[in-house]
Amino acid sequence: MNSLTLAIRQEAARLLEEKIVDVVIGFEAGTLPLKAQPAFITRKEEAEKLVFNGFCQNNLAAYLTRFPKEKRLGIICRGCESRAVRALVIEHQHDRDKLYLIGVPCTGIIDWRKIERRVGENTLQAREEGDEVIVTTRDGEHRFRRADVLHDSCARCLHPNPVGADIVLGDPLPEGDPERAWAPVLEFEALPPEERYAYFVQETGRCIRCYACREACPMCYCTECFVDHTAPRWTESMITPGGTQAWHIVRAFHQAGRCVSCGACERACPMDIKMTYLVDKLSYDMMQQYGFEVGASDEKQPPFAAFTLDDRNRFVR
Amino acid sequence: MSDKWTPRIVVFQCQYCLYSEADQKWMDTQLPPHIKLIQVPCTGRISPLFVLNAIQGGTDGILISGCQPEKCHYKEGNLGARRQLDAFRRFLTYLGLEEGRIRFAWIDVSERGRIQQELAGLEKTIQAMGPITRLATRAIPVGEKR
Amino acid sequence: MVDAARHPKVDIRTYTEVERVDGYVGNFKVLLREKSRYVRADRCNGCGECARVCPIEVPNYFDMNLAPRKAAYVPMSQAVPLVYNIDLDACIHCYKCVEACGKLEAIDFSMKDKLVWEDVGAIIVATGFSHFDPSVMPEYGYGRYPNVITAIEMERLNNTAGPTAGNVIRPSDGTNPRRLAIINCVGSRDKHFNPWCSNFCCMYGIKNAVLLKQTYPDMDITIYYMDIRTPSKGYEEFYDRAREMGIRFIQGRPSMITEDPETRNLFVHSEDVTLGRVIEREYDMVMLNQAAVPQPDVDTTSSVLNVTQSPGGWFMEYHPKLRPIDSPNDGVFLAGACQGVKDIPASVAQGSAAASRAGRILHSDQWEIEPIVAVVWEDRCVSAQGKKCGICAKACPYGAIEYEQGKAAHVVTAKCHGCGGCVAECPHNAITQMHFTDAQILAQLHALLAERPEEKILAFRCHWCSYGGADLAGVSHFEYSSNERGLRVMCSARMDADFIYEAFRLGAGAVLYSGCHPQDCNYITGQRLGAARAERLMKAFEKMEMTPGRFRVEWISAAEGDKYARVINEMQAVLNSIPKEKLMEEIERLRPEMEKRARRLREVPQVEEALEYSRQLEIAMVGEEA
Amino acid sequence: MNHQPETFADQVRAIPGGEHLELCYSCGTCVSKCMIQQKVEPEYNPRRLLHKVMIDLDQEAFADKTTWLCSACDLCYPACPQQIHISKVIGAIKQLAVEAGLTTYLQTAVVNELTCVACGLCVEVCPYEAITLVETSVMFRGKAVTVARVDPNRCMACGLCAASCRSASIGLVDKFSNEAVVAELWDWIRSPVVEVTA
Repeated sequence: MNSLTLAIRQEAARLLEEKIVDVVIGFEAGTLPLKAQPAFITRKEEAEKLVFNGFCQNNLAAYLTRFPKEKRLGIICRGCESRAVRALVIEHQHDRDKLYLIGVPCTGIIDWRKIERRVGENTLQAREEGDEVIVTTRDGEHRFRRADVLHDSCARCLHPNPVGADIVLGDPLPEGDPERAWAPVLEFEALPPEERYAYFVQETGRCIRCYACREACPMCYCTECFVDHTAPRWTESMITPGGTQAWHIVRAFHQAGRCVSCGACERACPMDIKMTYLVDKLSYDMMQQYGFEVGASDEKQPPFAAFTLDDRNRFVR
Repeated sequence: MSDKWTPRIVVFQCQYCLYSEADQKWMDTQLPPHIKLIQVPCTGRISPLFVLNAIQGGTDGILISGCQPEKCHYKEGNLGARRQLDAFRRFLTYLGLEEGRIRFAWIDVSERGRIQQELAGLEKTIQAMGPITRLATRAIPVGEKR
Repeated sequence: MVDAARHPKVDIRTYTEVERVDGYVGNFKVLLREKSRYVRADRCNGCGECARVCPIEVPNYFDMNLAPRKAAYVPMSQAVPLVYNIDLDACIHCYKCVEACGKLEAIDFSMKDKLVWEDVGAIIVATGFSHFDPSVMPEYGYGRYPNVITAIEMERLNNTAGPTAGNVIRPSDGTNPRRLAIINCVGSRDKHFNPWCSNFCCMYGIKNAVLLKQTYPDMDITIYYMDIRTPSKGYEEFYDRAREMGIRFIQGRPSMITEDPETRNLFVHSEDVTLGRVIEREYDMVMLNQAAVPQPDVDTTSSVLNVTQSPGGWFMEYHPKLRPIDSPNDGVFLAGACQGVKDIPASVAQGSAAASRAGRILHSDQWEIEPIVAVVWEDRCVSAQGKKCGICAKACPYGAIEYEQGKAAHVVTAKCHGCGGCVAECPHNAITQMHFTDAQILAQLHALLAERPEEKILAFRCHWCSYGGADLAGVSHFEYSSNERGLRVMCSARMDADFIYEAFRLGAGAVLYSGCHPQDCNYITGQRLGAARAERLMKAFEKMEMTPGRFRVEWISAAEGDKYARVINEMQAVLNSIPKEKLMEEIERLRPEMEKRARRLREVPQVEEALEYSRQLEIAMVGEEA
Repeated sequence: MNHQPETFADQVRAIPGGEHLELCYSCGTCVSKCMIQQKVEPEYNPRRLLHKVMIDLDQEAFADKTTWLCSACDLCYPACPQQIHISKVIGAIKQLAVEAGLTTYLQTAVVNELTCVACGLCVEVCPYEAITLVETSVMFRGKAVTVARVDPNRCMACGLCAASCRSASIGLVDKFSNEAVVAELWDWIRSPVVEVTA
């Protein structure tokens, strides 16, 4: 039991007791080791269920759009979640004054795939101790350095601290290193085009179009996704190269200037498809071209709404 | 690749594009069959999905022609289009699509013959690149009808 | 020109600039800079040998840069005097010209500019106009499309003495154009550039069209116009003739000219207003009838001559209708387009008129002026005490006041026209106007408001307009309130704020502040001075919460007798609408403030005596009645 | 002179932007600058419309297509030698027409209220401020929902909203609808016009 969990439980209980919110969205212990699961707490007593650790891999902001606007929500917000909430508030998905953000500086999410790749699928128990993750399996105890098993997105996280939270529990963490954050994009960009395309084909080739990435993403909240349209049929709906590629291209493009780089899509993918390199490119572009970073401000509109005459122009002749 | 290969080009043209009368007439009547003219009210109407459909359908080149900045019929539609389509083009380039297959030109009414130049320029670029291979994953066999 | 040069009493100074003008009518001193030509005018016989040997060629300005000239040149072949000139900016100092000149020894590279003072009695300004540069209108493509030319360029092309010996050709390929478009109003009647109508372009365009049609009968000539203006004798008939010759006229201002990059032909895009349809027509050549604009150095000339400018930069005449030839500076006359765009007959007429106006001065020994001039009390002028002021000099529209810190302001009596602006503006009451002294006006004011002032409407009228307006109201038997009391001054500029305060202090029911319409002021900018003051007064009274309408500002011309009567009646209605006790209460409430503001008036010499005199008079009159 | 707005011309002049109406001297520059006139509607003529207003032909002005078709691109404004802001004058006429109960005949953008998630992107990109977010009575997710709504009298049917909408919930109809454009594109792609590489 870490001190953060305790503080979260107390705050959640207080919010529910004082009727500041109707629901607190947080995490509870999962049924499987290495995985916590989202919890929706409506009664003060249930607050005891809440946990917070490195196994909390969902982006809780994704649940914001699933509640009606009248509901007052308390959300446990790490850096990425708080920025997603900001973006969602700008997109009118909830009223900010009906939200209570319980900010938590985040040290990163443990990638269970990285652990299972080393210990096999036989984890019995897992816990964190300081900078270490201790995994108990049938063949004994394994110790990992936290940094080695962090999820890729978390390892290069730029903003671990929540923004615009109503209360912040825990001490602020140092901001991430931009060079590290954008390294994958720049590395990928440096590859010859045919290799880039080959990689894209290879990754999307595994896609089974389950849309788990869509469900996990806080910013994918359309009632009807473009891939589900029939008039017009924007793209092939079956698992064809054309269809899966179009899905991945447009899904990423719809995140331009909105993605908070939480990596929930990748964590959710059952086929372990790499996809953050797609959206990261767009986020990088938005920052480079238009100085836009999602969640950086309470008012700034997404970049596609903020075009100006003085946009940098290398495209139009 | 046979010598006879002719590139397929889609031209998205804004309805109010500042073409001179003669150029517009040329576009409406003289366009060779391998070039398809699709008129939209404004370049701002061009959804990236249109571009993606064209690319995936095996179009070798796309020309988008719109009005000069500050001369847009819809005040600033062309600026919106520039931002969105530029980002989309850069994204496709990132995925391996050759730069230059998508061309965007702002054409002024005083620039007589510019559209022909732009088309010729695009065709030349595409000829150098050859037919589209990457991302053209929805190509339909010759003559197939729905 | 040659005749003028030969006349024993005409002295032509070319290549000479006026640097400074001192003095006043009949007694001007003019500083001239005779620029050095590097050719001695007394020796040059105009043989042109120097130009023949000169190796340097530069564009010929006179030919609109369509042809070259040498560095040794005459501006044009008809130049008077025919003296060559060396363009030192282009000259490479090869001295071939010196050699060619030989024994004449006319060329002298050591020449320097010469400064000469001349005494003159009168000055006629005839500096003409310049041309609008259409390259600032990108839609017409001048400068970008070679076959778009200006009217002056066409003039040179179509001139037998011009660079092509009168052969009109397209600059792009040297062929004769078959289809020509002439576009009127390029840069004129256009608020982006010059709002005025350039007056002669319609006729000028038609003239060029007719000339070209005579030379090239097959040429298809189209004139694009907004309105064709043919107001003088014979002009409309000329327009008729042009139409009979087959010259086409299209009503519609072209919005754009585009060029076929291959043929260099031009497409003129316009609405045909009579058809209500947009038409695009192809031409081989387009001629732009560009606007006439003031000379680029008009500001310098204007300050040297002390002649003000009207909006746009033309020289300002004394009065637009009554004295169109005189400038506000007596003894300086305006002739031709420098005063406003006009065509040749009008320019000639104005030139002759200016000459005879000037002759009037030259032929008289004495110059009479109105005695209403301004006079400075030197002991009261703060400038004499070393303080910085100069307000009077700024207020004077005629530049008649010489101001220098440390010296009392000095009125050049010959220049003063007696508007009284300086008198009203002087914050120290150090200037007065003869026959309109503060004391005199105040005495009138006191007399007018002596009895039941709260019922009176005191009307300040300017001599030229509002007084005439009131006069007209009278002779026309327009009825207006008998409570009106008129007080005449020369100009609204003379209506000192102190008078208004004094009037209200005395308990005047209402005060009218009236003068000429802004553009009609007889003292150039006098009305503007008065209007600015009236605005300040209006604001002050608003702040004091005076009933609106008790102080009124109206610009009434001498022809507006009806307006004068109406304004007075409206003011009377305002007074009627205020209950008497309320009015009295307001007058009492404002009296201390008015007193404070009008106090300075008491410091003016003679005021107290004048008031005392009028009091005596009043007592005597009342006594008589009693 | 302070007379009341009585005539139609007075009413137009009283609306901000309409002041300089009567400065027009019918030179026709605006008409020949106008792309609507050249590309879409030959009847379109701002000069005539202004003149109709000047001589108080209000019904004719309302019936004039010019009133409804001007999209305020302002190509004519910098060209007008009298510096009349023509689109503002036309805007004033349109405003009076709307007050008189008329509506545009343009096929303006429509919102699919079932799929709209009211993200507000269209509100931001719309050059005419024609789109607002409103609560509607369409029952969905158990409650009244917020959706985008288009004011047809402001919308000029440019389609900027359609191109930016992620869920394709707003768009034009008929010729410029998503369906029509995609169908046109694919009809051509499928056609055996030229040899297709594969």
